[in-house]
Amino acid sequence: MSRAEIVESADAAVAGIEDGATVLVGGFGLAGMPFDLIDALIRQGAKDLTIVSNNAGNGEVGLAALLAAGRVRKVLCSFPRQADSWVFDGLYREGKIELEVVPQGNLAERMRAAGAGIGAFYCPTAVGTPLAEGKEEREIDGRKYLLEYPIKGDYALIGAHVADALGNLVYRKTARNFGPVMATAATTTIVQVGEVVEPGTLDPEAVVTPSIYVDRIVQVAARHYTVQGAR
Amino acid sequence: MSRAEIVESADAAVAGIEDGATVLVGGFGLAGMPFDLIDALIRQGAKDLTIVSNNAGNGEVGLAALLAAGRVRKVLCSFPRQADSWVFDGLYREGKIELEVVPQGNLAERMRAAGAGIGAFYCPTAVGTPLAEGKEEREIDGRKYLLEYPIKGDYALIGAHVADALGNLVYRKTARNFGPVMATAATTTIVQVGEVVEPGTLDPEAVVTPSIYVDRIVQVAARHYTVQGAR
Amino acid sequence: MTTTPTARAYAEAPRSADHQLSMEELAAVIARDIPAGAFVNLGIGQPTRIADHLPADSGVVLHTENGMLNMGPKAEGDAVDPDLTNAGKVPVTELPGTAYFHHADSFAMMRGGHLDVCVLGAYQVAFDGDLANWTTGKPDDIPAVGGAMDLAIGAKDVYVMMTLFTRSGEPKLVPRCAYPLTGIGCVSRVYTDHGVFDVGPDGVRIRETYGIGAKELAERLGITLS
Amino acid sequence: MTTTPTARAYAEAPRSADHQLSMEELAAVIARDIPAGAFVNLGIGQPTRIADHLPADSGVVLHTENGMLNMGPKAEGDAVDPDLTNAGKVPVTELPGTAYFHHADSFAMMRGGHLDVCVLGAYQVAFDGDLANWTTGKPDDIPAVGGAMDLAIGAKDVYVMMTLFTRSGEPKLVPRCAYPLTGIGCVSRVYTDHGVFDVGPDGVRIRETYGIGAKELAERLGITLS
Repeated sequence: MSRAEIVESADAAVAGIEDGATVLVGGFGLAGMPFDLIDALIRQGAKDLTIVSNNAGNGEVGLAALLAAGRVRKVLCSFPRQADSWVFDGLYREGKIELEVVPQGNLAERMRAAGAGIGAFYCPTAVGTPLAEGKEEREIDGRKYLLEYPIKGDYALIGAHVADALGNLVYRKTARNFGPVMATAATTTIVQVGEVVEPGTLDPEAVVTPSIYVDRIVQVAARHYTVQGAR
Repeated sequence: MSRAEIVESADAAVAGIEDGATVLVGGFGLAGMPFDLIDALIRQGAKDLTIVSNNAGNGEVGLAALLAAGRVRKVLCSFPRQADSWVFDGLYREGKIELEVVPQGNLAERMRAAGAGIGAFYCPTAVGTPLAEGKEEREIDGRKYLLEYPIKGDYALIGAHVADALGNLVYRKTARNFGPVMATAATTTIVQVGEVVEPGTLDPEAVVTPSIYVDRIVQVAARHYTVQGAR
Repeated sequence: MTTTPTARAYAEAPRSADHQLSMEELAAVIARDIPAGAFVNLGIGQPTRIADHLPADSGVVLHTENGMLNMGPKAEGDAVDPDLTNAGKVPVTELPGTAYFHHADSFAMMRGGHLDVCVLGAYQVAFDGDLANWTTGKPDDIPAVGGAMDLAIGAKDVYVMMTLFTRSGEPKLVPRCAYPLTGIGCVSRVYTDHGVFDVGPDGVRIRETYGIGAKELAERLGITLS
Repeated sequence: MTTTPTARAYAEAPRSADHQLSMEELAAVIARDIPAGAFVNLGIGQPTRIADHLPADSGVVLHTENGMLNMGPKAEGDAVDPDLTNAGKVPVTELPGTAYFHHADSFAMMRGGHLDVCVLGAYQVAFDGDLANWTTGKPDDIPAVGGAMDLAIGAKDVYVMMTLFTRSGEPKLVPRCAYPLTGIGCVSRVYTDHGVFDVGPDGVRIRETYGIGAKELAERLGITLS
């Protein structure tokens, strides 16, 4: 990936996302959710998408709006069911969307593996449970593990706090969540930030996502959604 | 691991390290090398040690001094041979020390796996080379990988820049190197730092090693060794 | 996959209270049993209450799997920050010495066995420590696992906090779980309104009882006292 | 394990210079071929020189595997900091926009295929891209691999910079490596004092020649021109 490009609008940032693409979408509930990029993706029109995200949308905004627009073929997530996930719930019950449930830690580690060039890894989570079905099991040093494969994205849409003009990113509090991992796991990583600063402004010791992982950056206005209490 | 303990001296920090222990030693060349802890370990007297570190000592100080004192049975490292690694070279040629050469990235990733509860992982490094001997090979999605197992330490000795009193650590520039990974991979992690500050002093966004990984901390005086040009 | 639950089970002079505990009282009991200075993850729902009962000087450090160590109490009023929530997505605060990290690092911390204690809710726990807490397995249920399976295998000690009986009076501490499993043999202790139990490869053992005798409790659960 | 090196090899109207290149001139040639804005790792030894030939406005970002992106030039005098070195342990500087990370993150960056170009030295390169650069395999040699094997498989393009012949005149670009391998089929281009070559599954192809004709060069290397 060569140097990150700073683009003028969220629409420019999501240009070119193809029908059928796998899109990693950051955020844990609303914290870190890249709302502007998702709204732009809805306008852009790509359909038949596979979405990888921790949840499957809240209320009528963000991912939920993308789902409601009928653009998503499949969701790969850890926790679709929430107090306000009625859009997903409806589509799922009508058989209009595929769901693959992945334990939250596996979701993160499988994306890390994709970003780190790991072919597969043996993981202790889910051994002996229904989610172990179809997975290779191996005993290592007296403990049982399941073989887990990388999850790679064609695109990642993530929300960060501040970028420098090279593409280095810092996040804010628990809004960091999946962003740094998804940035490594996608062919093209698209980031919305509250502010873009000159190189040299961010503390080199505190950069969380180095510029090599970032392809497009758009600065957006701050926007706060109500925090809900559902997982 | 419960809360980190701040101890008064490097000698107190290394108390209890048993003969035959596996000790992960941080540093890349001299940067990040925990000299005071190694000197204390020499005074402490534990022998028959297995040392995991990137190199096998420089000149007559640090790891080289530990080797010269005859305390090390085996070294697991990526690059023993350096312009000033005469202590190791001599012991090796005399058959007085075992050597296991591990590619640098595997050394890091295998320790990460130990810290992260990963049972083993498929890695593309060293396929088709002499270092692949005896390792399981598997083709995944058209690429060949070798199965690599975790490297776990009984102890880690690492050098960091600043700790807070809870045990959170920050590092300085490329002296960070193996420290954060080793801290996760050892049963007992022992850290020397230049300064201990009150909790709340370090930026929570910039903490590199969270306190959960740290068991003992000792504050030491700054000490600078000549930087050599060998790998 | 799961081992046959052992029939061996015993109780020895348990401590007791003269009444069933409320969930609030139970939270206080669990808080009492968490060692000073421990690193602890409190699951969503009832276990969250335990935080309120930890002594201020306990030095217990709370982990939340969405990426934070040294989490403080629930945020109120102006302290609410949409970028700072716990795993239940409830706004929380930070304490001096907080550290933030991303999801892969957070779950590596759990799965690598670095947490001392994790307290979870449950539908059922088996005498041998099997845990069922993620889905009822009903056909119309939308499956959702979150971090449950990672938490179940991730701490040195996994405690469960639950009522001992369902509303219809069925025990939730059982010889073998009927619900889909979250993890096998992972629970070491079960805290309930009627008593506290050790579970695991050696079977179930009554540690404390609340408002019921050990003998009667054992009978209701089908535990053979040794 | 290694595939048989293909006998197919070709050259088409290569660019050329009228003299063999010095290592300094060769570094300039490589610098010219590195795309603007690329993320690049320059191996220890000769490849380090390439940095001096990158145009100031190239936007090339240098990675050093000991944990840094956007590394600056070698440190001199007071700028020397024992905590800031490159992979060869030579003191270096940082540029605005530097980021530091630990070794596992640094090698994840390489092995995940995120670097555009890596330039390495070599003992031998095979026509099919096999690389030998970590040990001569002599019995009295102390084996030491460092990051060589990770670098070999870690970049989108792996270039080799070396003299084309040993001091005794033996070619180092060969049908099959005699030295122990660092990686298989990993090199895509070989820059030498006598010329530049593409290597890989389709065999070897002469791109440029320096102070020697393509025909004569092909003969010396045992390459069949197609």
